Amino acid sequence: MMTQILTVLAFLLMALGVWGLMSRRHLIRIIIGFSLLDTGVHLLLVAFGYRSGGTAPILSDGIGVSGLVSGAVDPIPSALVLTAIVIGLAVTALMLSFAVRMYARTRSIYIDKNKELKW
Amino acid sequence: MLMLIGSIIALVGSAFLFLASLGLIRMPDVYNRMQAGTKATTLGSMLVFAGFVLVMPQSWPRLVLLILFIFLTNPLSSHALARSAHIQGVPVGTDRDDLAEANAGIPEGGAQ
Amino acid sequence: MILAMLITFGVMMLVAALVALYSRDIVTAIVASGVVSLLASVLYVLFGAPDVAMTEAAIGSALTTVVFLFAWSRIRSIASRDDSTNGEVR
Amino acid sequence: MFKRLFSLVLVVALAAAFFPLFATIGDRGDVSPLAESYLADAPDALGSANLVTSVIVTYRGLDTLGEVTVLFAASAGVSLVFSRLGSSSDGRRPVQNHAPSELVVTGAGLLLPLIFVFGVFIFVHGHLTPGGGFQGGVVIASGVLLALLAGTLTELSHGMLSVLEMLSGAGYVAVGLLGLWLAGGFLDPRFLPTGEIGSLFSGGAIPVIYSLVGIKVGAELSGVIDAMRRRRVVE
Repeated sequence: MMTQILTVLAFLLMALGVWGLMSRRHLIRIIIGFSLLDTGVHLLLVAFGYRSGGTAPILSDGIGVSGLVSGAVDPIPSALVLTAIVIGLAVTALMLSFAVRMYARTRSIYIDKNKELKW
Repeated sequence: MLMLIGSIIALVGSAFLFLASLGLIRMPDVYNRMQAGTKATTLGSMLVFAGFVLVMPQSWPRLVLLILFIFLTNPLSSHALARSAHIQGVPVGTDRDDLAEANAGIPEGGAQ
Repeated sequence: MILAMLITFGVMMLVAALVALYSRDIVTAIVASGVVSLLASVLYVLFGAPDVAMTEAAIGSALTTVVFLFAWSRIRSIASRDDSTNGEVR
Repeated sequence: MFKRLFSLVLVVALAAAFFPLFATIGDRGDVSPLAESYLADAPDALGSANLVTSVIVTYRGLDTLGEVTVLFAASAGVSLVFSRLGSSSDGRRPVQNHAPSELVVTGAGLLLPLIFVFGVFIFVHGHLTPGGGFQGGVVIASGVLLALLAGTLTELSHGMLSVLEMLSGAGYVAVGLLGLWLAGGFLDPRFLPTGEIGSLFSGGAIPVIYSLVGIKVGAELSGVIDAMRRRRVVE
């Protein structure tokens, strides 16, 4: 049940992100849509790694190795998502810097006013 | 016994947190809300952590550090937020505006 | 209990995402997208990934918001440097 | 109008692509066989309590190396894009400038050492508790941001940043090569004693690698923040 709800939530966030990416015209909002899409994908990956009632994959005194094998969540999606979040920040910063540059050049923040690359 | 006292302290702290959230809704302007959301949450979360110290005595150093951190950061960040809101020109809902009066005496650009 | 928390936070996330896409003011939108990340970090804790939650809370809701605000303030400073107001920002 | 319709179609297509997922995914009681073998073997083999750290640093270590490189490329790109922008038209009219108040300056002076110590704590304890190089690096970058905002640090030395980054990146590769030479393979941390699970000096070279990652990430993100920050115009 929990996994399904998180999957649906992740899908809705991704859909909102794609919708924002496609339908908004303000550059900053487009980048916000991209970061929503990012968050949705991360939630989806975490949902794949979940097992019902799972604990964090960290060995402590209470849980031995056998407890980990029988009750901990999958550590691989966590690791992938962790690196993906950091990359997401770097990509967002790069996109924002291009947005600032584009504004400095075309003096318009709306993407449909920029006709340079239009076909 | 220690557990009971700790729980009561944590409960009082959460009551303060509740009052803070109530103030966040009910207060008239930005500065009043910010004050409600800072003073009451600082005391509230410090009380909650103090209660946790009594409930879980073995992890007291971390909790004391947390209390210290909240004590340092919460008023500071709220001060910076309120000041920048004032600089940005968010209207003050009450009659008095002491910061504007204090800045009025200082020539432009020298305002600290 | 956990299910109720999950649903509450999920609905809050969706509302914040809608605010981020449709609010009038850009700063509101930026803060709302930070709120989405913050709520996502709570969900990561519920789903047994505290490492990811820490990263998301530190990066997604703090540094990303700051980077967005820096970029927006630069755009506004470019706009205010223009003498005429043909540089449109809203 | 056409564009709106097209985006709607795209979202619907996304939903259609997702539909099999909704139908098949459910609550599972088990994890994949690979994860199960990690969960069973990793604590004894590596001596690190946090399995996410083991996966990031060891099993997917090459991935992390590439990822840090991508971060470096993005950081360099941001600096490059802004380096042209800053000097071309700045300084015509000074931006109205409010110095940080005395409370902020004093409080930042008190808090900054604590924040940096906290960041170092997070990445040194990455193999024992949640946290690690990425989180610690981000905390350090936030400390740098606070220092920049409070005026404790007016100019970030880019030479120092690049030296830090270069040294930590080279150290990362060097530790990986040491693993290749002394232990099982590239980035194998077992050339140092694995120690006892739960103590600070355990996990072989995992704390070393993660500290290097932390320093590198901290330097890179500080560079990004410093490049994106609007320069205060000084007359």
